[in-house]
Amino acid sequence: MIINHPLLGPRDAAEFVYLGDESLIERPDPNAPDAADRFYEYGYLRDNPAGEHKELWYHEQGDRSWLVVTRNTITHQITHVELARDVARAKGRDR
Amino acid sequence: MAEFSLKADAFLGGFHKDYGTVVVTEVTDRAIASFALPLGGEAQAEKTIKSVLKLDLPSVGTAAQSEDGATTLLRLGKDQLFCLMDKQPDGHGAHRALSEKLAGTVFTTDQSDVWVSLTIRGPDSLRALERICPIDLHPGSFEVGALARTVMEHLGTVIIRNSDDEYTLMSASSSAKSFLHAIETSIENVL
Amino acid sequence: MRYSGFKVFLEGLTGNRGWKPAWRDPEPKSDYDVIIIGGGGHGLSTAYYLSKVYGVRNVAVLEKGWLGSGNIGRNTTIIRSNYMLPGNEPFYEFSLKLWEGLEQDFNYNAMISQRSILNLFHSDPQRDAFVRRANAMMLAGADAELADEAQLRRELPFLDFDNARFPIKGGLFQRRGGTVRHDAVAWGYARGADAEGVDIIQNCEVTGFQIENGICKGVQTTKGAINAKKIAVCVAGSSGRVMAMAGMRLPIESHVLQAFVSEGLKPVLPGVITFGAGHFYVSQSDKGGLVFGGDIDAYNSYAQRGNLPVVEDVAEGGMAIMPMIGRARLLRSWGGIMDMSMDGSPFIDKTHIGGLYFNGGWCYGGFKATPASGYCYAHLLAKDEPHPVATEMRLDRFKRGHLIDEKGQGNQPNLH
Amino acid sequence: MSQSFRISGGLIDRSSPMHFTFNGKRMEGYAGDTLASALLANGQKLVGRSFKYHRPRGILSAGPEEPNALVQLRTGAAQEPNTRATVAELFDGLSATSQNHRGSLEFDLMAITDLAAPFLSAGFYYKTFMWPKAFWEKLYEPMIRASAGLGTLSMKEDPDTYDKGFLHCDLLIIGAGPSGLIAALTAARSGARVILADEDFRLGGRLNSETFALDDMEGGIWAEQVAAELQSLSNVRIMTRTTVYGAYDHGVFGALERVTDHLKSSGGKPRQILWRIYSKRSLLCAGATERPIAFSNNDRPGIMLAGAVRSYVNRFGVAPGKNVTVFTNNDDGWRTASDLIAKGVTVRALIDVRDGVSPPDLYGTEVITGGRIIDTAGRKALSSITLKNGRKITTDCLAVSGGWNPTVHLTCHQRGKPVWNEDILAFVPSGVLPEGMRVAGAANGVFGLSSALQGASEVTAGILTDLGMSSKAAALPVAEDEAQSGIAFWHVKESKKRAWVDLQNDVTVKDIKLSYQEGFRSVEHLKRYSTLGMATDQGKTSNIAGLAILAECSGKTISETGTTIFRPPYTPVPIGALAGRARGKDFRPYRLTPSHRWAEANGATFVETGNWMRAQWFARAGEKGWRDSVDREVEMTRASVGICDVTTLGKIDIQGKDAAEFLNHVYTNAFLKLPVGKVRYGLMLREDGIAYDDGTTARLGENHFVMTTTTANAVLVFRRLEFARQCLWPNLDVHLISTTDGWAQFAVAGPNARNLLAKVVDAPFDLSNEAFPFMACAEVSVCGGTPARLFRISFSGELAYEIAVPAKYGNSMMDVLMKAGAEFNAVPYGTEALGVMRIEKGHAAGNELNGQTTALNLGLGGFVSSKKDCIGKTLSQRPELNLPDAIRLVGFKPVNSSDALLAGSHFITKGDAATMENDQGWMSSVAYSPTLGHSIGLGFIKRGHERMGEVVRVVNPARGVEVEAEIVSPHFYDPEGGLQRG
Repeated sequence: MIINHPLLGPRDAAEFVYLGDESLIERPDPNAPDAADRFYEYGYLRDNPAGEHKELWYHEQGDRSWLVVTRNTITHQITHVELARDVARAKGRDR
Repeated sequence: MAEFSLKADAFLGGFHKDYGTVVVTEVTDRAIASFALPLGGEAQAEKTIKSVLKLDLPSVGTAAQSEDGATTLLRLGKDQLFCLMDKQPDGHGAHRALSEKLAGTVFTTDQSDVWVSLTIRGPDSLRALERICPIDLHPGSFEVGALARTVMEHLGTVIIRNSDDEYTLMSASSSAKSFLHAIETSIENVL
Repeated sequence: MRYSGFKVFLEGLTGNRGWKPAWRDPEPKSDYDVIIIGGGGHGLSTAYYLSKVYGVRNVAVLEKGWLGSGNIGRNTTIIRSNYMLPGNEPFYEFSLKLWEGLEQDFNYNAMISQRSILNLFHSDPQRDAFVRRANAMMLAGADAELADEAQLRRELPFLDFDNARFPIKGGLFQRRGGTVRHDAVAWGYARGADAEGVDIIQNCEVTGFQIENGICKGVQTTKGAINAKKIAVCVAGSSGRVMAMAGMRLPIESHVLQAFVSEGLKPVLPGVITFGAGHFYVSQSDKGGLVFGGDIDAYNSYAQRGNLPVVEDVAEGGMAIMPMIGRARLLRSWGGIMDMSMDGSPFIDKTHIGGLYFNGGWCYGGFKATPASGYCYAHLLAKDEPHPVATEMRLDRFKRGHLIDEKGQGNQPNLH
Repeated sequence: MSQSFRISGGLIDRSSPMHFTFNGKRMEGYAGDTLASALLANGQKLVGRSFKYHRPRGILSAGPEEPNALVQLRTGAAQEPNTRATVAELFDGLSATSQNHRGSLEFDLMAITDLAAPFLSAGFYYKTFMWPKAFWEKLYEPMIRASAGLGTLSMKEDPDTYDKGFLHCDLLIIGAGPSGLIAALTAARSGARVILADEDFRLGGRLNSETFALDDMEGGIWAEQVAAELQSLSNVRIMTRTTVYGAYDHGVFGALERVTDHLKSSGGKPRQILWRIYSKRSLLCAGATERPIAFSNNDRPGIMLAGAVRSYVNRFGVAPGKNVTVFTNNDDGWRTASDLIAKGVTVRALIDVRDGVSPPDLYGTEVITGGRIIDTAGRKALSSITLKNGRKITTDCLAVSGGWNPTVHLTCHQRGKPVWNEDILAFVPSGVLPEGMRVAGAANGVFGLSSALQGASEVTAGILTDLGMSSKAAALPVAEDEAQSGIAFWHVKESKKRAWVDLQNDVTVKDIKLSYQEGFRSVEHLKRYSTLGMATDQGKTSNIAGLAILAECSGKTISETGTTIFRPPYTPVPIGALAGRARGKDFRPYRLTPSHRWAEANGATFVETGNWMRAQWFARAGEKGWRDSVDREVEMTRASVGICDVTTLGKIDIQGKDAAEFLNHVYTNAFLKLPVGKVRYGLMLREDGIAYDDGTTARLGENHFVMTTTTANAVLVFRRLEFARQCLWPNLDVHLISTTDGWAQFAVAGPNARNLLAKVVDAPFDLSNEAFPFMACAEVSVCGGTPARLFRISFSGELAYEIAVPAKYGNSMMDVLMKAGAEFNAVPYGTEALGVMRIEKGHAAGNELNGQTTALNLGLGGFVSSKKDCIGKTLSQRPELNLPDAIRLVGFKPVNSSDALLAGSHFITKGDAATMENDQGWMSSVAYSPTLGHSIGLGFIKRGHERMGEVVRVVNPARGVEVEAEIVSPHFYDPEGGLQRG
């Protein structure tokens, strides 16, 4: 597979390490009253779609950036690649 | 005068070998400092780097070199650069001096001994590198000054094109011997 | 029709004209006691035991494609019970015991071949972990045997003992482990279940669940709506897709596992051998092909195919322990979709929806579990309580904090 | 028998004769021959035996589809089983042997199975061999296995080396027949970066085997001219002997180049290269594969594909027979007859299954239309055929054409399903192709030469436009479209005897019918039940006929019946090539510690720790075994001072205004208030609440920390930290960079550690306990100005430091430390002594932090701060991770002090039976403690912290031993920690 890195251009997926669903960015609020349930869902339940999947890849043998890759799990076609840090900020994650 | 003194050893003992159409040389006097651009302080950092090194920040995936060729900035990532300083056998000292000049506008780390550096040059360099380097090194895709951080024979590697037929390769110093072995095997296999 | 050597002889004399279809090809009825979704190994074995052992015969197995078209037909055919944790080991040992009597039980030669499985170890910490495992196996009544390097040199002289990057220090044998002709397992169970009256309906895809007030009463299919008292999902690899139709998210990701076979070779390998310092395991089939595999392709996928880096990694592992296979050629590769669960262990459980049951999450260990998975699922379906060897395989275990994590990799499915 | 079947002409080099042996028999051929053409030239028709029935077999094809002519090539360790003679290039000195027979090839004892064939029908083995049960493994299976397989491995290490490589191009053209050549020319002249790959050693594809004219030139000459132009262009890379075997995602292809397989010796160079080709676009011009027709006894040596006969006659100058008969269902077969006649080979008859067709004038050769062959004769080679009307024709070669299948394999590698085309009676690529791929020529179902050239040129122009290049189309050569029509005719229904469909696996028409009869009615069931298409040729010549017969059984069309798809590889790839260089010691790189040379020179034994090699112990003269060395290293360290290279621990430089806050997120314990100049132990959890890694983190400045990780987890921790930094808390100003390799770090431990370091650390640094207490850190210099970092931390429990210098000084530093320590009797120690001392201290390490244990289990619950959140905290609080009977890490000492504790033992409460239900936990780490004089262990046991003093059974059935041990504190040595603070 080839991942078209937003800064570096196309790179062999062998340079990357896969993590999983993009939702792993959305770590729940530990102080919420239902934090235990939210963390269980965050940690364990997945949409696991057959089709478009937004997922996290880490460019370990490259610039060490985490990416959010939009990839079809049936065809493996990749339609979009973003820096995960930008995605995280857009989702309102801060510090 | 201290009772004991320490001796610096080049990771590959100052390796140099001429294979005819390829020459491999270990670079033993290069200091390497990494720069991290502070969050929110990127503009200031860029300004300071420019005034200290007389170099613009290269874009990600490319290198910039000072006029005298002694200093090269590698933009490895959005907020990370390597500054290569030639003819600086005391890497730590060079790093400290530079770090003081940058005066807190950039977070720096001495990387001199993290890496082993080799240059590979000659008309058959490309053919040899083809055996281990996944990056497209065709001059149209990887111009002089281009750089890439990738993996070769299971080892993380930074590759820089210095000229038409000369490249610098940097890989982890602890696996320097295996790295050299990979390069030598490639050369022997194509010659 | 009972199969036997005598029958084969008789038929041979008369031009093999008397053989009957191994199973019927029925149209679905409108109502069943139990519908099993998925005509793979686990679904068919569930139907077999449900009808034969638990006497529930008004059963349909609905299969989207041809029976046995899932992972039962695309695996590396290994059976073993070399697990460690109490939530797993008794179950897999139960499964191995079922394998041991299976062919006579369902009157089909699945070529169960207990030629042993050997896990090599290459370091002291790895040895310690294998000793822990061997002891757990023996405490659970399974067989285990530790071998040192000298013994391995005698038994397997072709392994690379002298030039290895990660020297072989010893290994853990399970002599009762081995291989089975995988397709034959599906066919044997299908034939057995069919003989008990189970309707196996091929080319019948489930397109929806009929759920009313939290109770599942039936399914919609490409062959129309079918009602049942109990709906048993058994579609490992597609669990996410199917359960999504019931509105459930699962602690499962789908990943592709590639497997490989070489050209046919005269026998060289006595049993199954696994590499401990890389991803490689291999056996040799009765036809002579080296059947081997390694790590999963790390990304989520429903495509039954993989990519080159894993192929190369597997071949590297093979050459690392047995460089004699360098000139053997890889003939064919294929990919199966694995239900990779969050702790590497499976589920056989009711769901929160009445009448809807779930069996899945087998990671890449589902083949060896086929008999016990079917047996325990049948038990759950018939009695509404878990079989004693499958009490831990619950969907709520992550919420409770009861993990069955053999590898200690945590909630990242692609690491199990 | 010296090349008695050689005829004139062909593309062989008669000035280069080559000698070879087949089953020890000396034969001769020419450069440009394949082994198959040379065998035929020498009249060797019988070359092998089939898999199941051991039927005599000859050469069927002239290409990679060959099911029959498989040989073992070369001898000794280089013996290579299952090599297709049809693609093996002849070289001088080649040695080949036939396969799969007991006794000689001519008199195979196993041929007896052929007589039992009625009882060995499809799937017979599923129905028998079950009684008595024990006989399967003792008798039946060994019998089956003994007859399994075809060729034989040498059982020796493959003596050749392999390499890999990476190539990049705009356009990869797969196949250098007429379509591939015209496409390459078009793309190359337009400036695109082109790779043209062909499995053959000669470009031109079928042009070399046919008598087509292009621009009034012989096809082979035209191909040579095009090849010469391509060769001269720098933007083209021509790769012959290169099989593109797999199409992977996003335009990545696997290709195998056979570099030295056509040479007697590889000359020390890699035998084959596995290329990974990255293409922007690809064009498949793989041509087509001819299919046979099934009829009774259609498997005898001498029965060949018609196109292959043309190849042998036209390209190799070999007549496969002296009296050839042609059997065809299509016009293409006619050309076989005319080509043979043109070469002066006698054609006994042209038999066309069609009625009412009229082939061109064949100079009086008999033409039989509506003909059916219903049987053949000839034990080891064809001698005659029998027609439906009973007429017997004496013939030594039968050229059969059942039509052509486009070679669509690579179009299927991403699950694309070919579709049936009723016009050409073959499967053609569907619209669903691998990303970036197009198909042209015969592979696309375009069989006429002129049309193929036209189509390939057009599709290439389209590709170039796609790539944003302007196409400079090459002028198309003048060529004709040859006659192609044919009918669907798969097998001769009048055949009474076995008619083979899959020649290698011995699957006959009857087997397919029986499979259907028994309910195996999907294509996949048929394949799996009958083994059709599962042999080394993967059904290249058999799949479609099998499918057609299945369709016949069910009364469905072929299109409704479906097809199996092809999977990589297109042709088999050696495992050695896929592994490349990664074997033996080169399986993975070595990481060496900075003091590796010193350790080598000082008696170290090394141990693999991940990719690192670490000194395990340093043996001294007179020591009888490793225990002597390790005990001494521990004793001397505890008595005075020991030195250990601990460089392998991961070191991560953490800087940023928010670095401390970041550490608070990732460690369970607090770091915000760690003062500059201090070190703190830190524990990390995974987000699922399980303990993950631990280490010390030093604060070198307000915004600057150095974290250490365990050796095993260095890379993984870094990855997780980057995740936390970029994805979880993206607005923290924190930066990470690994410095693991940059600093050589040594533990200096023991009562004399301070005294030793005082000789090395430059003045005026004050090492006193007051100035530099336990858990202090500082940047210092050593040996007169070399920069260094000093940490007062202890893993051994002694007064201890870790001192780090830039890695290039590491070897020298070890030497200096030993010299400075000479007066204290300093000792270097390895990982074993390190392990003993940490067990004596009760520190958890890899065996305890195994990914299954919580902070609570490890007795580190106190390190999880109640005042702040951290990764893993919430999920660590799940109820069943905190049950009252949770396992706890405690110490164990044998009741009988001479007993040795063993890691991996399980604990059983005294009086209970040793069963899994009663399992109380396991022993994770053990050591002989020279300090205490007996074996000690660390282990996890339920409620361990409440069971101090209890004696439990330590069972180890796998080792056949059981001892009793007392539960004690895990802190065996200096539990109050006075020494390390002293």
